[in-house]
Amino acid sequence: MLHTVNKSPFEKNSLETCLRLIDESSSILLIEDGVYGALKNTSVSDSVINAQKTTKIYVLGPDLKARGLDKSSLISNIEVIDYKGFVNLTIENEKIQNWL
Amino acid sequence: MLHTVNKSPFEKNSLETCLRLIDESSSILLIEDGVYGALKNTSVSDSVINAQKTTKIYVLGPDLKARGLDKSSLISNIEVIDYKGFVNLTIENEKIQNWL
Amino acid sequence: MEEELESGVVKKFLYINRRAPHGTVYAHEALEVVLIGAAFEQDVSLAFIDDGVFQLKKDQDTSEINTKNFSKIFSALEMYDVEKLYVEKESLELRGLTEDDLSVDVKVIDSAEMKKLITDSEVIFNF
Amino acid sequence: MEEELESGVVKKFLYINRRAPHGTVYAHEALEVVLIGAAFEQDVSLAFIDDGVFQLKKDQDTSEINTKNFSKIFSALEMYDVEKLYVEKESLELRGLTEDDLSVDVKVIDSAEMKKLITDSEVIFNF
Amino acid sequence: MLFGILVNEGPYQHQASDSAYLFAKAAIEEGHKIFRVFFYHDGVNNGTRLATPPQDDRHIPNRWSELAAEHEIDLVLCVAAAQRRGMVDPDEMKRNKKDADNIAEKFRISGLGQLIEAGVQTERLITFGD
Amino acid sequence: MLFGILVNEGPYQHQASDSAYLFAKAAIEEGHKIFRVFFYHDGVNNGTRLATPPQDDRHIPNRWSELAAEHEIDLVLCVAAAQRRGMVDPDEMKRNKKDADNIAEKFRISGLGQLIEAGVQTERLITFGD
Repeated sequence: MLHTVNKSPFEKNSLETCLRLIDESSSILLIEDGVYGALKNTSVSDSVINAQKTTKIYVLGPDLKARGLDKSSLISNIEVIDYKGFVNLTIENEKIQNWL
Repeated sequence: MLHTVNKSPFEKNSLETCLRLIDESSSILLIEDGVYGALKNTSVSDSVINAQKTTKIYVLGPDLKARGLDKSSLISNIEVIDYKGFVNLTIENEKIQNWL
Repeated sequence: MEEELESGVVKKFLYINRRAPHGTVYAHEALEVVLIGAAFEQDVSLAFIDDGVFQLKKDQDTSEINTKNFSKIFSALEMYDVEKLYVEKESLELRGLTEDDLSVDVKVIDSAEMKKLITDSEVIFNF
Repeated sequence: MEEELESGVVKKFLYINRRAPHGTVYAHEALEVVLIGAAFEQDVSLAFIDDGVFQLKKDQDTSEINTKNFSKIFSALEMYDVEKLYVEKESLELRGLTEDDLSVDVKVIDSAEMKKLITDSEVIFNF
Repeated sequence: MLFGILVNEGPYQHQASDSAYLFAKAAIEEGHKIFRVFFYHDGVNNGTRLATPPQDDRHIPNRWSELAAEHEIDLVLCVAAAQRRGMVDPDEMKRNKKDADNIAEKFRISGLGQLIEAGVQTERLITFGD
Repeated sequence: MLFGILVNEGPYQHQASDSAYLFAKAAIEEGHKIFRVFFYHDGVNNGTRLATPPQDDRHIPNRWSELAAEHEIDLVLCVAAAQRRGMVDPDEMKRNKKDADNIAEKFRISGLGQLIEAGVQTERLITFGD
């Protein structure tokens, strides 16, 4: 299952709830203000790194770039993808859950 | 100064930031989904009780009632007021800060 | 509408409710989708997570804020054959609520069971 | 507008920015208020708290999402005599940012100083 | 006491416009004066005359129009926000070559200076938003 | 693959409509088909033809109209949400006795059943909102 999160983890509880309720075979895509969840050295980085043990995490590049961030700002092993990659993720995964 | 908070403390960080940045002579009025911050026995009750040492806390009755809550659901010493009381608070306090 | 009924496709629909009522319209307008959706004879479940549990709080009375008290609709859901309401235990506890505070019969499940409910669904609505 | 200028009233205006840029329009439209407000010759300060600090992040490039890159306006604020930009230290730290990550000169202050800035203001805008 | 009110969200989606209205009404009942209600961001959508809410629900735009008519309140939609969101008065209709306008009675469209002015001229400015 | 898209927020205020558009465009470029974009809640405000955003900014409603014209996408505004928020097509105008309509090209107003149908008929339903 593909889970998207579009909220900043510092402002809202969407990422926290997503991490609590995802199945092990799931992937997470961070979009819009959700991309801040991919930043290293923040108050939520540890919980994201912990989730990476079982969950593949992606971040939407255009939203990352808009916010002045790039791969060097991120936790390791988070994959940056474009909208084409976003579409492909929704196809590879049979189901989609959007945490707003 | 009168501070209003209109967000649920379980969903957003508005109350948390308000409590971090209020001056000792301030009052807080919880409105809309902010009224949930007045509930007893929750994950944020302790921080609200702690704030009561220096800060008077009010909650808007019509918003409380709409959500199926009443005084018996609340932390002690939180005063329930109506819209008239809301208006009076904005007059007693020279300045207003709205945490959204 | 008839077209769908005839198509005979039955999918597992899950409505995830994570917002408090009244502060925003999402809870109310989500319920309108559930009611309309009931006519489509899909397999429907409702999940209440995070502040969504507040939607089910008993004794809501919106008369003093002049908005619609849509919380009454929850008790009518049974008539529409919408009977599977799941509430996450952890969400209730963090908010100081128990099953007794709720206006309708629900099944309280823990996060592990909620995880399974989400995974087993086919079409998920979030508002 | 002339009426105000003639009235000679000068108040301490504080714009509190607590939202991330781009996900919502608040940061952008708040900046439009600051620019218009600059003509009114009030005593203006801007505070960046919580996700508001992300508004000042360097190197923003919105070309791939086709929205306006309003972050460039921050460096023009000086021309409008808007020079008092305060950033809360605690907000930066929680987000793994330092002053070097920011696109403009700001004064980084701690929560105690931010508290005083808010208390000393007369008209506060939150968007 | 002279109040200014800022409304940052549209009708029905958020409680902001409801709260602002009930506050304004209570302030008037207590003998105070509302200098201006300024509608910014999606708040401009409160000024439409094309809404038809269900009959058993409140009519948010009409309620503002009626309060303004009765108590001489200046209801201002921010022009920049209104242009982005399709709120149009007869002048804007001509200026932007549109074929219709949709503004409700007692609302007017003007610049952000009107908000700053409300901050300067009133004794209390209060914001309702998301 | 056949996609359904649900948009829950209006233009400009939230990134939702922008993200939905860029997703739809990318899906089409990858050879997929968008069965329907359903606009609910404030999302109905995407269907206005009265918007005049600044010339250097994107025109969100027009962009949807153009994409729909080019790729035969069904753009549906929820009727109940539209009535509350003042989004009106010629039929709704007559029915509710309004003096203007404001719907943009290629958008139509219909019931929530169209959203359920999108859930049933498409292989993927994706939501963009706040």
